[in-house]
Amino acid sequence: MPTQIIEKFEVKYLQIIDEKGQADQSLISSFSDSDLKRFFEAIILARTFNQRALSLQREGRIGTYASILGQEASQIGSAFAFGSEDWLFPSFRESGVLIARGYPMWMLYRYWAGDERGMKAPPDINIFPMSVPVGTHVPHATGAAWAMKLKGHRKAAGVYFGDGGSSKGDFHEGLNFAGVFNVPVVFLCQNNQWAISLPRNRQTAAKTIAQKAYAYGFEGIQVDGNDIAAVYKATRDAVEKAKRGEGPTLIECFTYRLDDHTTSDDALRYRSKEEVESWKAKEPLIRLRLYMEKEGIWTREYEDSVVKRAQESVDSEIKKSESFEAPNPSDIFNYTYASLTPRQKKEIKDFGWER
Amino acid sequence: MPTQIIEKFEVKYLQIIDEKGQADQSLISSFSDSDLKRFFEAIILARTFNQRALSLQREGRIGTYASILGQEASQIGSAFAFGSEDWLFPSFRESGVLIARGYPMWMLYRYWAGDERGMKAPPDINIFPMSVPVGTHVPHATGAAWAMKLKGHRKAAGVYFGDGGSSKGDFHEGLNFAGVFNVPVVFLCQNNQWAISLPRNRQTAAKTIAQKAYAYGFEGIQVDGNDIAAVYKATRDAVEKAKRGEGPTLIECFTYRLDDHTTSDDALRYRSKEEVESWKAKEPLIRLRLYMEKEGIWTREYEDSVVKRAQESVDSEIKKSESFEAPNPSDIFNYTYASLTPRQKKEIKDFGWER
Amino acid sequence: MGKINIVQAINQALSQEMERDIDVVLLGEDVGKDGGVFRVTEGLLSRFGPDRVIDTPLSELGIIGAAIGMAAYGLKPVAEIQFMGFIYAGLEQVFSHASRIRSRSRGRYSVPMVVRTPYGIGIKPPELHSESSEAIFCHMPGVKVVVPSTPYNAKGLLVSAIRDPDTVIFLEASRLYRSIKADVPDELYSIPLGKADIYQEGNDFTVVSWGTMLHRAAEAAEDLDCEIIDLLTLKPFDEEAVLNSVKKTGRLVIVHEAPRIAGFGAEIAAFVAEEAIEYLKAPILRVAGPEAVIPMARLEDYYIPSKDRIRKAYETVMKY
Amino acid sequence: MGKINIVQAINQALSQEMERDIDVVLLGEDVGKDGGVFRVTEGLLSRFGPDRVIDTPLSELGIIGAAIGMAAYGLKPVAEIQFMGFIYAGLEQVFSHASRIRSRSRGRYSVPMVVRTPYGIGIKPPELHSESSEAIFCHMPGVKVVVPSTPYNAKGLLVSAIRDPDTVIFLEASRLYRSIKADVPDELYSIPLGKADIYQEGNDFTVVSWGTMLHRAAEAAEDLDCEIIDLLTLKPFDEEAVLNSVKKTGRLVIVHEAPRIAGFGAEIAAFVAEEAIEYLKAPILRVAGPEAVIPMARLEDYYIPSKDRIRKAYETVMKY
Ligand SMILES: Cc1ncc(C[n+]2csc(CCOP(=O)(O)OP(=O)(O)O)c2C)c(N)n1
Ligand SMILES: Cc1ncc(C[n+]2csc(CCOP(=O)(O)OP(=O)(O)O)c2C)c(N)n1
Ligand SMILES: [Mg+2]
Ligand SMILES: [Mg+2]
Repeated sequence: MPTQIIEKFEVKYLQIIDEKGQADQSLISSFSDSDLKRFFEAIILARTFNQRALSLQREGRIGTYASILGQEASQIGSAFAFGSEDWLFPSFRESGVLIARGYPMWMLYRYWAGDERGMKAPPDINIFPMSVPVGTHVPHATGAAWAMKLKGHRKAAGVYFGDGGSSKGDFHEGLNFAGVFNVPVVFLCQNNQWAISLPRNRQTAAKTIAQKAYAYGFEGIQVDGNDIAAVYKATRDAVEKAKRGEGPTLIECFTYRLDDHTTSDDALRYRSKEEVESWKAKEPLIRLRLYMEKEGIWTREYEDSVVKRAQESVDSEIKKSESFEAPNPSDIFNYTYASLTPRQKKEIKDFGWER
Repeated sequence: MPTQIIEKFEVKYLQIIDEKGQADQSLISSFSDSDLKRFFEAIILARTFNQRALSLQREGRIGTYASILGQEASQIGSAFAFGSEDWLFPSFRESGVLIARGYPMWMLYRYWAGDERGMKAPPDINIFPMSVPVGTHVPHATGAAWAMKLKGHRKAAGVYFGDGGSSKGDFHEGLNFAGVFNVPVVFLCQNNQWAISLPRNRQTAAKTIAQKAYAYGFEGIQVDGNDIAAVYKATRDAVEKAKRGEGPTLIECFTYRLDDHTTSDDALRYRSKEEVESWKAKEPLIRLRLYMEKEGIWTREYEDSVVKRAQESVDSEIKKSESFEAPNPSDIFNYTYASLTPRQKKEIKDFGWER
Repeated sequence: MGKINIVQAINQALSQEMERDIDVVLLGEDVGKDGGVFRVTEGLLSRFGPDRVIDTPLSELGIIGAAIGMAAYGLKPVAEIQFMGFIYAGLEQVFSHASRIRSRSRGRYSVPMVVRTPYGIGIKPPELHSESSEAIFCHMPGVKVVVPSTPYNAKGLLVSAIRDPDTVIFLEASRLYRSIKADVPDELYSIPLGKADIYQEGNDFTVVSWGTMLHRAAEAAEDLDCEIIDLLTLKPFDEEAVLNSVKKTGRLVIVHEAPRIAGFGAEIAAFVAEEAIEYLKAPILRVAGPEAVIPMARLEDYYIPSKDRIRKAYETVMKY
Repeated sequence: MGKINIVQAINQALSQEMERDIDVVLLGEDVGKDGGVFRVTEGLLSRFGPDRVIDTPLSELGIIGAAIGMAAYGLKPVAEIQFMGFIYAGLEQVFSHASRIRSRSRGRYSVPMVVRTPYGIGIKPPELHSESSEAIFCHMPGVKVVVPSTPYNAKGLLVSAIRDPDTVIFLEASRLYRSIKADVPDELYSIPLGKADIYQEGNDFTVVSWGTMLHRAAEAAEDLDCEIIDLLTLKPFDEEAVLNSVKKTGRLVIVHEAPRIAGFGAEIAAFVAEEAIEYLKAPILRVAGPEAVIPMARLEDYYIPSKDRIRKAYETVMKY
């Protein structure tokens, strides 16, 4: 009697297509054949982009690069669930999100080659520059979503961060504000089980990342992050909820980073080949292919043509990227403030960079 | 089927003595008459200290002061539950905690008069200096508790912060580390319903502060913070659990700040008299007195003598505090580093403060 | 036109600019119902409503971080940090984001926000309510730093700060809030950032100061023929004004309350030692806080540069 | 004695000091199993076990904040922040706590901790991996700041930093980690904090620098008769060494890669302009980062002070 239960929570998990390609009929039925093809083709494209980025890095044609292999469903499924009016806030490992939103791949390659111009999103693409300091961009999404609400715009913001990012104070303060001010934002944790060498179970003692949402008074859900249909559906529901004014959602995409942390890392120092192999069987393309094949949507020829198109497209983007004029040294100054300060003008002159 | 429940939580609430002085028999039985008297006397002492601090401030004899009125049970009940070997990390509103642990009141008055020497805890009292920046001391308790564990000392740390403090990134990172490294620390949130003018329900959308513990993989509990027996029991259980190596606990003491935020504040600007009045009926002394009276432990004469002793003691502490020699200006330098730097020596000389 | 203090001047600037520009929103701890712990935002909640005057959780990182997102989206947030001593939690947001988002996105996004905060020593408050850390913001390319010293310039500079396309850290000397009253035009006006004010003309030596210390530096200069420069904007500071004056007087004293080592006074001195050394007749002196933790009330007066210490520096440079 | 690089020298210092003092513990992101992203802590986990070499969550505030508690309790934590660009989240812990707990408790508690972090430009990494923000730490009374430049001094200074009773920020130039090999004694030794090293003796002008830039400043000085001072400890810096040299040469050039405005070079210049102006024959020049956001790889070489820019400064002071 003196001890009462005053609050209860449950953490849900969503999967639509399992590793064997079996789908939940009631949920998969909302996806048309062309939806599934769009997913499939986007995964192939992102994967092609990614693989070429890794080669370019090895050849010294771009700098350190963070691979997305294995996380394509989490990135693309969620990115597709937003409208073009919505704003996305990616971390550095979100090439797949950007590609899914039509971000020019040649610009992405420029970025990874160490050229800031690659992060100047085209005017019709509402994607914030990738955040390198982990998790610190979470409050920006809350703020932008809050501004949408205050301005009466029917839009949402989405922000991507890793399991590691959930440990930062920025995550805490960003989610807490989102809860208090009930703003239209979707928090997308890409739980890929590792933060460089730290395994997920050492990142936090909580069993799920999703449950952290309850600390802020809104809902969290874990989805199979290698199931693009589940990721899409959970995100879509959250985006619609946000736009109805019903506040934020935290979605934990349970996935796996199949490659090294970045091209500067050697994951064999801290995790076993067996672990990686076991996750390879669960990666997003296999199950989608199996399901599509069963449904008669996938054929070998279809995939070949998709791959071919992706390769051609990536080839031409790389060419474009590499033929782009060199950056102007005075750009170092030109974007620090809206206009040059007297001191900067003097420095540009001292450097001999006047135009 | 595709949606599974993968985790469940419940938030518990503990009360032993209710506002009418009715007690849960099975739980109250662990408290002896002298335990209850000790509680009662400590509340009176802390309250006397507090009331005199408010007067001294009005008379300009000390500076801005943060009243503890209404929060004595939360502070004293919890402080009593730690052993003298344990380390406590108070915020600025924890005079009651310090007094309960035998911290010299004259030193506390010195501190509030703007003299750092008041925060030099005597060697046998393991209390960290009060933290003015809200919530930022939470990781220190985690770190100290971690050190206890690493050194194999059977001790615990306790850290006090307000409902406001729970919004800071420091809270998040401090609790997350405590969960991951399973350290012997007790987090004591003094939820007094207000952070200056911000009511608790605008501080976070979570229904309780207690539930935030589940974000870090350990247990949180809400207690009636005006019930000293409940606060003591919950804290004691948590301290013992910590010392058994079973990790941290978050305790939310649900209480109320009856006075203004500090002597610089005017709470009538933002909250109603009625609200304050309704909480006055629930304050910690009334119910304890009622219960003790019913049990034949309390009499008017008993209370009078306790009050008299408290007043005498506070009087003499104030006298001691005010007759304490003025601080030495060169103390400004003396404690910045372990020893003076050459620059500091030069500055002391320039200032003419050499000894 | 009426005699008002700095609290009122800032309140006017906020309220008139909010009237003019619907995108301006205020957020911070206790800025709404309570009107701010110094009452700077008093009356604004009832005038502009809770969508534009927002009481936030106790969360400095969150306030600045969310304001960055708001600004990037198109609002003009004016964030209040209750005391400068609590801004440190938001430094990563300022240093890694506010100051770099324009550059990072090559101009696609920007962060036109103001972070207002009371700073400085002199009101005998609890610990950490007396910080004066302007130098660390001045060091970071991409943010501007403004420190008004009078009701008149507080109003005009805040208006410019709000309209500025970049992030501006706006430091309000808590000691000056109510201690000076002066005539301030009722209507909205702005004072350009980056321009110093020649507070007093003179010939024998130059004094550079800002905020609270400006007034003390001026008091200490009584009956001396010196030129006193009120920097007003620290980043970017008015190099020309400093240089012209030093070239005229040949002597320089810098007065600030922040710790001397790597304080902003060092930049002024280094700048002059680079650009005008041949004009200097005397050492460049800095009168500043010592190498020590800022004390609480009892020792506060010993820490803050006193009129005597400042006067002594003036006399020293005049010996050359 | 053997030729080793700075990574190895630091690894030796850590490992030998951990051997000697059981209270020394390491914590940080990826310092354990991975041996640190620069492999500085390689092999220490297997040698000292997971209680003393601790992989933490991604949480810079938490790392520094918890280390403060550990240090106050009696351990000697050496915290690693993976890159200096990520230390900003921990600034409040450093500024409001590590640097003040001794003073706040009048000596009852103290924070003998080391925060190691790679700093500086020159390895063409992603954004925010090139910060050089030593000045902001130097401004805050209560913490010390050390920047080694060679394998020999890296080892000896780290040992002193660990033994120091105060908080030390220990900045390791990522560009130097593997680029210099030198003879380093196998045994444990220490180099006192607060003492500069006369890297090269000379007469015509003085160069003050630290970390990566020390080496570039020295290269640029080829065949010039200048005195090069390697500051090593920035806070508190060796005033005497700087002063003696400037009195001898009458000319001063300061070289650092951090942004010039309010950088630590300003302090050195201001100090000399106060204490030795009568010895100066030339302006004090600073060669430093410009007023701009540190660029990514493609423009990195344009930002960092080049040998040419440094040389030009030397030639300029020599014209006087
Ligand atoms: C604030 C911060 N600390 C450290 C780093 C260095 N770092 C880059 S990525 C990374 C791990 C990130 O883990 P997670 O958030 O899970 O994202 P993932 O790399 O798995 O996508 C670390 C430690 C950083 N970029 N930012
Ligand atoms: C980091 C920080 N921000 C702001 C303040 C100013 N301030 C002092 S107390 C307070 C409210 C604290 O609320 P809570 O944590 O609930 O503690 P309470 O005052 O109710 O005991 C504020 C905003 C501060 N001291 N520290
Ligand atoms: Mg991860
Ligand atoms: Mg409270």
